[in-house]
Formats: sequence, C-alpha cells, structure tokens
Amino acid sequence: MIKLRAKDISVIYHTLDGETEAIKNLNLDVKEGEFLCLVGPSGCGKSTFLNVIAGLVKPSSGKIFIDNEEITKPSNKIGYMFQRDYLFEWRTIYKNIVLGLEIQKRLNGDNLKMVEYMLQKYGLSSFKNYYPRQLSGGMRQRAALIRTLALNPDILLLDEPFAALDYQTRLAVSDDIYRIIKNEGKTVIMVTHDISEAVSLSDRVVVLSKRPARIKDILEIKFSIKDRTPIKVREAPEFKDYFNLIWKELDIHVE
Amino acid sequence: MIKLRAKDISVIYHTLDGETEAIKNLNLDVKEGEFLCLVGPSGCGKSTFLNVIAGLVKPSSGKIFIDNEEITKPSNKIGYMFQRDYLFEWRTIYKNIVLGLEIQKRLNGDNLKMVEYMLQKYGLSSFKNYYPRQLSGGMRQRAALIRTLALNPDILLLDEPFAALDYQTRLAVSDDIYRIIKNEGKTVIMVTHDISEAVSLSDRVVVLSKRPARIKDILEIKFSIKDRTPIKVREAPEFKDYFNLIWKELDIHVE
Amino acid sequence: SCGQKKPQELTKIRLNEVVRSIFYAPMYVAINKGFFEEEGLEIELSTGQGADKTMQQVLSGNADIGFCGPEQVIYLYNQGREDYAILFAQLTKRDGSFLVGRQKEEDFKWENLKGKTIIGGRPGGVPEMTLEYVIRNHGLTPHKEVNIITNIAFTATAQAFKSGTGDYVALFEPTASMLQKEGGGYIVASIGKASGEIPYTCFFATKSYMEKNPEIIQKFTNAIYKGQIWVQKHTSKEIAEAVISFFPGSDLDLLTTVVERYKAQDTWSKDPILKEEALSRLMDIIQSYNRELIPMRPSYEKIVTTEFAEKALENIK
Amino acid sequence: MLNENKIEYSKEHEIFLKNVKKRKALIIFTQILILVLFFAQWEITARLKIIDPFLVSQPTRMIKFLIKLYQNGELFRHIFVTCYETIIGFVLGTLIGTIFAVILWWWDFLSKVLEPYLVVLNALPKIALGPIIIFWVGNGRPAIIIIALMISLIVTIISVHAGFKEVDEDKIKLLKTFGATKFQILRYVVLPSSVPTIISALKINVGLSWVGVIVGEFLVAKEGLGFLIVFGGQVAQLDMVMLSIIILSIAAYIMYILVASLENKFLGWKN
Amino acid sequence: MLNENKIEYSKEHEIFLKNVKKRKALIIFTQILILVLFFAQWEITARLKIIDPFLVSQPTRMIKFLIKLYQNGELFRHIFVTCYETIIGFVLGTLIGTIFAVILWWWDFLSKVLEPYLVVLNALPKIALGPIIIFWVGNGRPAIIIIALMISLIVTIISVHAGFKEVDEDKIKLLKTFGATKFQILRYVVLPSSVPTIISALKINVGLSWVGVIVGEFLVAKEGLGFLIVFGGQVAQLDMVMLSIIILSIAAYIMYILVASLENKFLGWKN
Ligand SMILES: Nc1ncnc2c1ncn2[C@@H]1O[C@H](COP(=O)(O)OP(=O)(O)OP(=O)(O)O)[C@@H](O)[C@H]1O
Ligand SMILES: Nc1ncnc2c1ncn2[C@@H]1O[C@H](COP(=O)(O)OP(=O)(O)OP(=O)(O)O)[C@@H](O)[C@H]1O
Ligand SMILES: [Mg+2]
Ligand SMILES: [Mg+2]
Repeated sequence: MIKLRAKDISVIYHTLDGETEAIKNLNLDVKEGEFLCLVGPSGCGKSTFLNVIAGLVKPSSGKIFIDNEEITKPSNKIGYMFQRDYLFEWRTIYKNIVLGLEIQKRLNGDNLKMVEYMLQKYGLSSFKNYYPRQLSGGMRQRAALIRTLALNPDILLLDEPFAALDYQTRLAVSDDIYRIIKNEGKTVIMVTHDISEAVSLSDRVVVLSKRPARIKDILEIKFSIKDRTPIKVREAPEFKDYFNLIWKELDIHVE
Repeated sequence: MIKLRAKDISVIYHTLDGETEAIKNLNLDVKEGEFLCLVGPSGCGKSTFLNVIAGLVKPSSGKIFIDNEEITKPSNKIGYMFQRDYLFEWRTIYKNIVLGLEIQKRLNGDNLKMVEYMLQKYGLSSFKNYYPRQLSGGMRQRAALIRTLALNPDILLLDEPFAALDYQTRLAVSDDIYRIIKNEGKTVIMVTHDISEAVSLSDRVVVLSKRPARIKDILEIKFSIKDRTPIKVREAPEFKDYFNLIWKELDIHVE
Repeated sequence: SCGQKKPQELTKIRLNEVVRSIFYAPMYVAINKGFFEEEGLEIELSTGQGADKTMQQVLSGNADIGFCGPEQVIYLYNQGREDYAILFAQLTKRDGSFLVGRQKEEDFKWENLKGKTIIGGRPGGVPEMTLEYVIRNHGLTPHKEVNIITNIAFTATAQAFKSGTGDYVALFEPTASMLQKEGGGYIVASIGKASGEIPYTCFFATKSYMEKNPEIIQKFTNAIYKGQIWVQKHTSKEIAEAVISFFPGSDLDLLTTVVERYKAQDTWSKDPILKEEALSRLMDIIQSYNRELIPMRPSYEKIVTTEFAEKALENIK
Repeated sequence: MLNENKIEYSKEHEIFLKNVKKRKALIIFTQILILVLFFAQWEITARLKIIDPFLVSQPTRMIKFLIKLYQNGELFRHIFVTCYETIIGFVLGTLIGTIFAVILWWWDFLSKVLEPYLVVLNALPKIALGPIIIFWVGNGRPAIIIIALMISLIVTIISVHAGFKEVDEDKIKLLKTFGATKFQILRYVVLPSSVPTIISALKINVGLSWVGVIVGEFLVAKEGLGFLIVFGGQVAQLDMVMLSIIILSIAAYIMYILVASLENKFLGWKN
Repeated sequence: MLNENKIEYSKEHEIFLKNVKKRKALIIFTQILILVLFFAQWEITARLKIIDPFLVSQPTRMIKFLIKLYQNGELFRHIFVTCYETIIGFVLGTLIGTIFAVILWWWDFLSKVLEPYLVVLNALPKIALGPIIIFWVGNGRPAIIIIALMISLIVTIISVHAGFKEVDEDKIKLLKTFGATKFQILRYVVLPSSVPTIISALKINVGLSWVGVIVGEFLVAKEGLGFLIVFGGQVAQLDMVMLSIIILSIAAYIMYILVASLENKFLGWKN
C-alpha cells in the first residue's frame, strides 16, 4: 500500500542574489511501514524534500499525497525530527516531550499514559524532571524521538537524526531508535550522510543527484540474516557490497 | 628515539562546585615520527591531556619532556589543531594561515615560500583571498592544518580534527591529511571518538579508562597491506579485529 | 552720545547671567550699544540657567561677574565662606512676573484670590516667595486660603495653565504677553508692583576679585549705568530694536509690548545703587516664606557696596 | 553526625577554595577602601579648602543634613516617593515595551515601516517634550511616570524586538511541524527564549527609569529625590543636592541588584 | 553586447524580484505617508483650534520660523554647533569607552572591583551632575561634550567589556598555542572579534550622544539646537522648540544611517 506519494515535485528558492533550483521533477512512492533512506551530495536538496513533505515549504510545482489525500500544510500524520534535538532549554524533559500534545490540545489521559509508557520503555523515566542540559547527547536525542512519537504520527521524517552524536553513541542510539520505530510500525523517511547507516537501517536507499535533486538510483536492501538489527547487519556479507555500490553512485571526491 | 615523554601526569580541576580529577598518574612515551591515537570514553580527560602537552594546562603533578627537555609553557615545537577549525572570520584564508607566523614574528621569505608551497600542494591556492565562510568544511579544515604546519612544529596534537565534518568529507579529508602529515614526517598525537578512524590512521592506539584517565591498554596497529592509506586499510583483514578489540576495551554501552 | 575714545586693548570679562530675558534689557543695551567697549571691556556672556548655577560659576572662577538675585549672595554669606560674594550694582528693582487670569478683570483685587488656585514658581525660588509675600500682605494665608501649585518647572507653567490647571498663573515675560495675545489668559496684575521695590537682579563678584580689580568693577558699573540711562531716554520700540539680537527669532512687536509693560511698571532701576531698605525688604520676603533660609541677616555693609555705583553717578552725566 | 555528610576535599582543593575566598574578600575590601578613601579625601580637601564645600558640599555636612532630614521625618518620604515612581515606570516600561515588541514581531511590515521612527525617537531628548506631557496629563505623578516611560520605552522596544528576531528559526520550524498557530509560536518559543534578552533589557531599563524619574521630578514634583536636588539648588543648599545624589546612587544600586537576582530566578535552568 | 552578460532569470524569479521591489516601495511609501499625514493633521487640527498651536506649534508656523532663522543666517550655525559637539562626544565616547573596556579586560581584578561603581554611575541621572561638571571644566563647550560623554561612556564601557568577555575562549587558546602575548591576544582576537559588539555599541551611542549634547546645551550654551529648545521654552516660542526638535530628529537619523553604514564597511566579511 502506498502511504506517501510525491508527484513531480520541483522546488525553486528565490532570494535577492538569484534563484536556486533545489529539486526538479522528483517522483517517489513510499510504502506503508517502509524504512527509506535518502542519501545524496551535500546541499543537493534532501532537507528541502523533507520540508516539502512536512508542508513547511510549498513546492513550486507538484503535489504530495498521504493516504491519497493531497496535503498543503503541516499534517498530524507526520512527525519530523531534526539533526539537532531542539529541546527547549527552559522546559524539563517531560514538558519538552508533551510540547506537541500541548500545542495540539491533546493533553488527555490516553496520550499521557502513552508518554509515560515510552519514557519508561526508553529509559528516561527517572530523568523526566531534568533540564535538557543535564542529559547526554544520546538521551536528548531519544527524548526528541519520544516527543515526535507522542503525537502518534504515521510517517516519521528524520533529517540526519544522529549526526550530532559521537561515533559510539551514534551506533548505540541508532540501534535503539531503529527498534523503537520498528516496534511502533511507522513509515520512515530518513536523510543521512553516513552510507553504513543508510545500509544498516533501511529497506530501500534512494540515491539523489547533485542539486537540483533528482533520483539517481533506488536500491532495495535485503539481508540473508535473520532478526535484522543495525549492528548485526554490519557483519552481513551483503553489507560491504551495498556500501560500495552506494559509494560509487554518490561519486564522492572532495572538492 | 623518544620524542615526547609524559611522566606521572595528574590533573585536578578545581571549581567552586568541587574538584574534578581528570588525569591520574599517566605515563606515556611517544616515538619520533609516530602516529598515536588516543581513544577513551567521553569526558575522560583526553583534551586535558593534549592541553597539558601543549603547555596550556599546568599539571597538578608530573612533567612533560620534549627531546628530553621539560616544558612548562607553549613551545614552538608543538602544533595544536582543534575539533573546530577556528579560522578567524574576519581574515582571509591566507591571512589566517600566516597568523601563527605573524604572532611569532617569523613572517620571512622562507616561511612564506613554504606557505605558498603548501597552499599549492593542498589545493587552496586559488582560495587564499577568500573568507572562511566561503569555503566548505573540508577546505577549512585543510586551511587550519596548513596554519598549524606553517609554524613547522615537530609534534602535532590533533583533537578530534574531523568530528565536525560529514561522513564522506571526513573519509576524504582524513586520507588527505594523513598523507600530508606523513609527507612532512611529523610526530602526531590524535584524539578521536571514531574507532575505525583510530585504527585506520595510527601506529599505536592508546585506550584510556573512564575519568580520571589512566592508560587501559596500548595496541600496536600493523597491517599486512603495502602502501598503507587510511581508506585502503579499511579493507584489510586485520581491520575488523582491531576494531572489535578496541570496541570491547572501551566497554561501550550508552547510559 | 558720549564722545569717548576707544582704548586699543579691551579687557575680557566673563559675565554669567541667570537666564536670558527681556527683563534685563538695560544690560543688553549696554552690550549692544558699545558702552562696555567705551569703558575698555569686552563682555563674554554666558547663561547659567538658574541662580545657583550662576553663583557656582562665579565661585569656581569660571565667571568673573555674576548676575542673578541677591538671595544667593545672602545664603553664601551665611554659610560662612571666607571669600564671599559682594553685590555692587542693581539692574532690576522689582519682580518681573505678572498674574495671569482666565478672564479680563478690570478691577482686580488681590483679596479676590481667596479660595482660588494659582500656579506659582518652584519652592525656594524668589518668584514664589514674592508671590506669597504679596498674598500675605493682602491678608490671605498662602496654601490655606489661596491654593498655590508649586511643583511645575517654570518653563512648563504656561502649558499647565492652558491645559486647565489653576485659576491664575504667575508668568514672566514674554510668556505672559504671548498667552494674552493668544487669548489663553489675561494679565490682571503685576506682582512686581504689588511687592514694592526689592533688589531683584544684581551684579556681584567675589570679595577677592573685587579687591584685585576695582577698576574693572568700576568700568563695568559705568557701562551698566549708561545702559540704564539709555533705556530711560528711549522709546520701547527703540529699546526692543536695540536688544532683539539677543532674542533670536523673536517678534519685534511682541518685544516692544513687553518692554512697554516693564517700563510702565517701573521695573528697571534708574541707577545701579542697591538701597538698604530694598535689600531688607527682600530678606523680609524670604524670612516670611521660611525663616530657616536666613537664620541670621547679614549686614548690608558686608554684602553690598555702593561705592562703584556712586562713582558711576559722578562720572556719567 | 552532620559532619559525615560533608564531602571530603583534598588539601589542594582546600587551598584553592581558600584562595578563591581570599580573592573575593580582597575585592570587597578594595571596593570599600575606594569608598572610604573617596569620602575621606573629600572631607579632608574640603577642610583644607582645597575644594570648595560651598560648591561640592562635604561628607560631615551631608551627614548633618541627613540627620536633620531624618529627624523631621522627611527622609523616607522623599526616598519612598522616588522609588515608587521608578518602580512603576520600570514595570510599565518593560511591560509596554515588550507588548510593542510583540506587535512589531507579529507584523513585520509594521516593524520595517516604523524602524526609522524608532531610531529618531531614541535619539530625541525626551526632556524637551516635558512641557507637552504636562499639558496632556497634568502636573501630577502620571507626568513623572510618563517621562520616565518615554526614556526607557524605546530602548526596550528596540532591544526586545531584536531579541525576538534572533530566536532560532529551527525551533520555530519545529513548532510549525506540530501545526502551531502564530500565537502559539509566540507563547511557546519566542517569548520564553527571549527571557535572557528581556532580562538584559531590564537591567538597562532600571538605570533609564531612574534617569527618567529624576528628570520628571525636575520638571514637576513636590517631593522626591529629584525635587530635593532642584530645591537644594534654589536655596543654595549643596549638602541637600549631594546627599540626594548619594542616596539616589544607593537606591539605584539596590534596585539593580534586585533585577539581577531575577536573572537567577528565571534563568534557573541555565545552571 | 552587455545584455549578453546579464544573467537570465526564470519568469517566476522575475515575479519574485518584482514583489520584493513592490514591498520595498510600499514600505517607503507608507513611511512617507505617515510623515505627511502626521504633519497634515498637525496643521489642520491646529487651524481648527483642536490642538493649541501656542503649546505645540504648527507646521506652517515652524516653516515661517525656519525661513526667518535662515534669513538672519543663524540656522546653520546652530545646527553646525550641535552636530560638531555630538560628533566629538560620540567619537570620544567610543574611543575612551573602548580603552576603558580594554583596561577592564586586561585587569580582571579591577573589573570586579569597579563593577558596582559602573552600575551606580550608569543609573545616575547625569543631568544631576551637570553643575559639578560645569564647576570643574567651566561653562564652555568642554562642559557640553563632557556631559555627552558621561551619558554614553558608561554604557559603552559596560557593553564593550561584555563583548570582550564573550570572545570565544578557544580562539584565545589557539593564539596561546602560538605563544601569543596578552597584548597580541587583544590585538588579534579580542578586538577584531568584538567589532560587531563595538558597532552595535556605536549605534546606541549615537542616540545617547545626541541626548547628552542636548542636555549639555540645556545647561550651558549660547548656541546650538539644545539652546534653541531651552530658550524657546523660556520665551514661550514653541515654534522654535518644535522646529529645533524636528531638525534634531533629521540630524540624528542621518548620523544613525552613517554609523549603520560603517557596519557594512567593517563587517564586509559577513556577506
Ligand atoms: N530558505 C532557503 N532559501 C534559499 N535557498 C535555500 C533555502 N534553503 C535551502 N536553500 C538552498 O537549497 C539547496 C538545497 O538545500 P538543502 O538544505 O535542502 O540541502 P541538503 O541536501 O539538506 O544539504 P545538507 O546535506 O547540507 O543538509 C542548497 O543549495 C541551499 O543553499
Ligand atoms: N577548565 C575546566 N575546569 C573544570 N573542569 C574541567 C575543565 N576542563 C575540563 N574539565 C572536566 O574534566 C574532565 C575531562 O575533560 P576533557 O575535556 O579533558 O575530556 P575529553 O576526554 O576531552 O572529553 P570529550 O570526549 O567530551 O572531548 C571532564 O569531566 C570535564 O568536565
Ligand atoms: Mg540538510
Ligand atoms: Mg575533548
């Protein structure tokens, strides 16, 4: 079942210095429950694409459909998580997590019970009255995820959610968050720069071209391994092949 | 030949909130021309150790010797490169690069010729009159390296020099910089959080304990491969073993 | 007029006036008609914006001669400064303010003020004291039988009156005349006339300066006296024309009206002599306002000298 | 028993703590020393007639005057009146300034249009407008407070609005993904993240409010420290003038300390 | 030929650029409209006696007065005098303020000791100190400039010093690894990275310098716009007062624009 469809999306930014064509005629279907990664050169338009889906940027042309309905403004079905956690320093972790609910005026018993449950499950219970700066990067990122999940969105947009973490934490947190997301059965579109991360997490990897972003290639990622987890699949024989394939597609050379 | 010797180094930070023991009785010898990596848990005292070597932090006890001479203040034999490039936004790349020379009043023909040579060699020649914000992260990091090398230090201290770069750039720049450093025959002490990076670059990896930092283990890294480069060794059979060894030593679990 | 030769070298005298006002016309006449130059003096005039500041200018040596109310000289003497200030010439002999009401009152009587509200001057200032003195002299008790508003800076009293505050306002010229011209009020009485003669604005210098430079003081007094004579001998219009350069942007007709009013109420002293009875009346006024301000009356001889004024009268015919 | 709960520090750390304390004590000592020296030289030079006590008063005279004022019960009335006016002016200035800043933030067009006017208003000497204000609101306390307001308001508007504009765009974006309205963005991000800016505006405002009230009292007042300064000048009582200025300094300092302590209260999450 | 070098934009982009221009024009139009409406209603209400021209003057009267002042050649003298004093006060305030800030940065102990004194000085209404200043330096131009200085100096010191303290510690650390002396740290990092702070201090200073000079001219002056305001108030010439205020506004705005353009010059590397 198609959960999300991007149809002929083009985005042109206009500034006084000139115009920037960020996306050109991009078409993409995402299936329900799928974990999809977007990789592409720096500045090619990945974040722009997520913004279009989230209804934050109006495309110059083209349409976005969720469950076959066109969307034009931020929708409740979508949760968006950024590279940095953007926890508000002046609110406790708990108050940060319920921020979305508060704004949507959905601070009811059921939702709060859900929040409590997630806090418990993802090991933040005893920190809920702490302020963000008292938590480590990994814990903050998990809090940001719970804040997003608390709204119970169908689709999660993740824009380099682990980039601000150091290497070890990154491995552990991505493992963690992968499990959480799979548990909740969400559809995910994630942007990353880290090829290993893309391969280890996703069902499909979409490789984008240089700006303006067009789809260069789409790879189905399948592992022979059972009980797939991000750390485990790194040992899988197919892992290196996928890595090298994408590496070549991206055509990396620095400046 | 021993280039640098840290003898019984202990560092205790005093603040009004209490005291923090950052390093305890650390002994380390670094050979001339060696590339040494320090890995260890977050906040264990790695940067503190580099600061002690650089003469920026006075150790509570213990001594640092370079070429068998004790040092107590910043020495000309040492070049220090930080996680962020700290290029001054108000100076052009060229003026940033000669900053150290200007301060040490060594802006003479020989040194400037050397700077020109490095600019040429490392592909920044045509950008020398640009301002830092006009350059990409990788180019900025290279400029910071040239600024450090321009002073012609014997020992380079690198504190997570690539952490601010994105994944691809990071691979490419570390390859790049590795070649530069090996070319110039410097002694290097580098701090990193990325185990693969440590393994792929260094001759020895020093694993530190939790705070207060003590040496937990020192690993000699040797590859069967010829013409070792950081990207190439990642394919070497020993790579994964070293990786896993260090992974275990570090005893990583997130919170 | 006087056919004196101009000396080549002019001595510079720094004179500090309390405010700029047509009230002091004879002084401006003396400056503009060259009477000081005739005496070999060149006047550098500055404005203190307050009697206390004028006194400070003189004491700190930033001005040679001060020009303000004698009360400052009295206060200073009472505070026991060794090098106190001495008054040597008088320019105005009565208060220069007028009572302005909301209607024309042909037969205004001070007694009618009972129960009314007047906007006066700031507490501690001589204009306010004089107003209260006049009211008291007409059998009324200020602040009891007559309500006096004293909290408004003198540049803002006209505005406050126009905005509906009070039944009367005590105003200096040219504000009073302008208010009347605009139809915002009518001058009903001259406070200066009602209070009688007092030394209202006088010239003074420190004792030490005076001892060191008697000839300058003499020349200065001569010039002032010439100005006083000139004012007596000329029409209001001529006077207005003579001083208008001190009042940038002013209207000649208005100036003439104001000069006329001052002439009519005999504001300007005919000569620079400061009389003992007048000084004593001033001290009466201050003491009746608040006895603590002058716990001891300094003797006339100490703080006033008429020596220069008398000589000026002899010198100039 | 209690002693057992005390954290044991190393000897080095105790030396460090001792040094910190020593330094603090030295700072306070030097501050007091400066004060004492200042007043001492004032008194001595005045006695030796190097400076003229008639012009600048002298400490012993001021103390005598202080006692007199205290004995006839007027001291606290004057201080109270001025403090009261300042606090009102300060609170109103902050409140109204913030409201205007919110309005400018809300309507960007308006803020662009008004920008040059704010610049000009900021440079205008408000004291010149005093008489007009008296004409409008009469000669009571409101006139004083409005003059104080005029002096602090524009600076508050400009600086708080600048703070609003510096709020992290991405935090606003986050709220937008929640479907927040403009008002919710204001309430949940813009205002709370501007608290530090607002507090530093407050710190400037305290000073300006004092200036404003004193200027206002110069123009229209029957009591208060500004009135004492004017009155003291009128009757050549420099003791009164100087004493008032010194009391004013103390009051201003206390109020500044109070505002600075707000910082600790509202920015608790910072430490 | 030249046309070939022009970058070709898409139609959408041209529409965008047109909209931007339209908006800009609309802003300027609205600004002018506000001015015109303001003066028009002033004139009309004054003619209809709704407001009292005796109190607030009226545009035609002000123009008449302007012409008169121009004809007797005084107009430019007054404007020049005030501008001259303001510029001197402004430049000195910035210079001396920065020097003091450097001193405080250099001797941290001194800055700690002086902190409460700066706070108090900042909160003191400098106008109350006017007489003392006049007593010290006489009643000439120096007094005016010093009063202007007093008003802007403390704010400059406080804000520039705060800017110095916010300089990235790591940049200083970098220079230390080069073996830089304290003076070199000042010259190579602290001063250049504080340029934005200094410029925003300048922007505040321009306004304060105007206020300071006008206040100074209130106290001691025989010429200048401040003198015209005081004198006009004393002789109930509201035309003079209002005209001076308006000229002042224009001059202040021009000077602000000039300072703001410094920003473009010194912060060229930002764009
Ligand atoms: N608001 C905007 N106005 C104008 N140009 C923009 C805007 N946002 C992005 N761009 C430009 O559009 C292009 C695509 O930006 P975008 O942030 O989508 O890239 P990205 O793929 O997410 O890059 P990165 O890998 O660095 O995150 C870039 O060239 C960027 O400069
Ligand atoms: N100037 C200082 N004053 C007080 N404590 C400090 C200071 N610098 C560092 N510390 C503390 O000393 C410990 C070691 O810090 P350091 O920066 O050396 O760790 P690190 O290993 O470099 O950490 P990271 O991996 O996060 O870079 C930390 O607990 C830190 O909080
Ligand atoms: Mg992006
Ligand atoms: Mg570190």
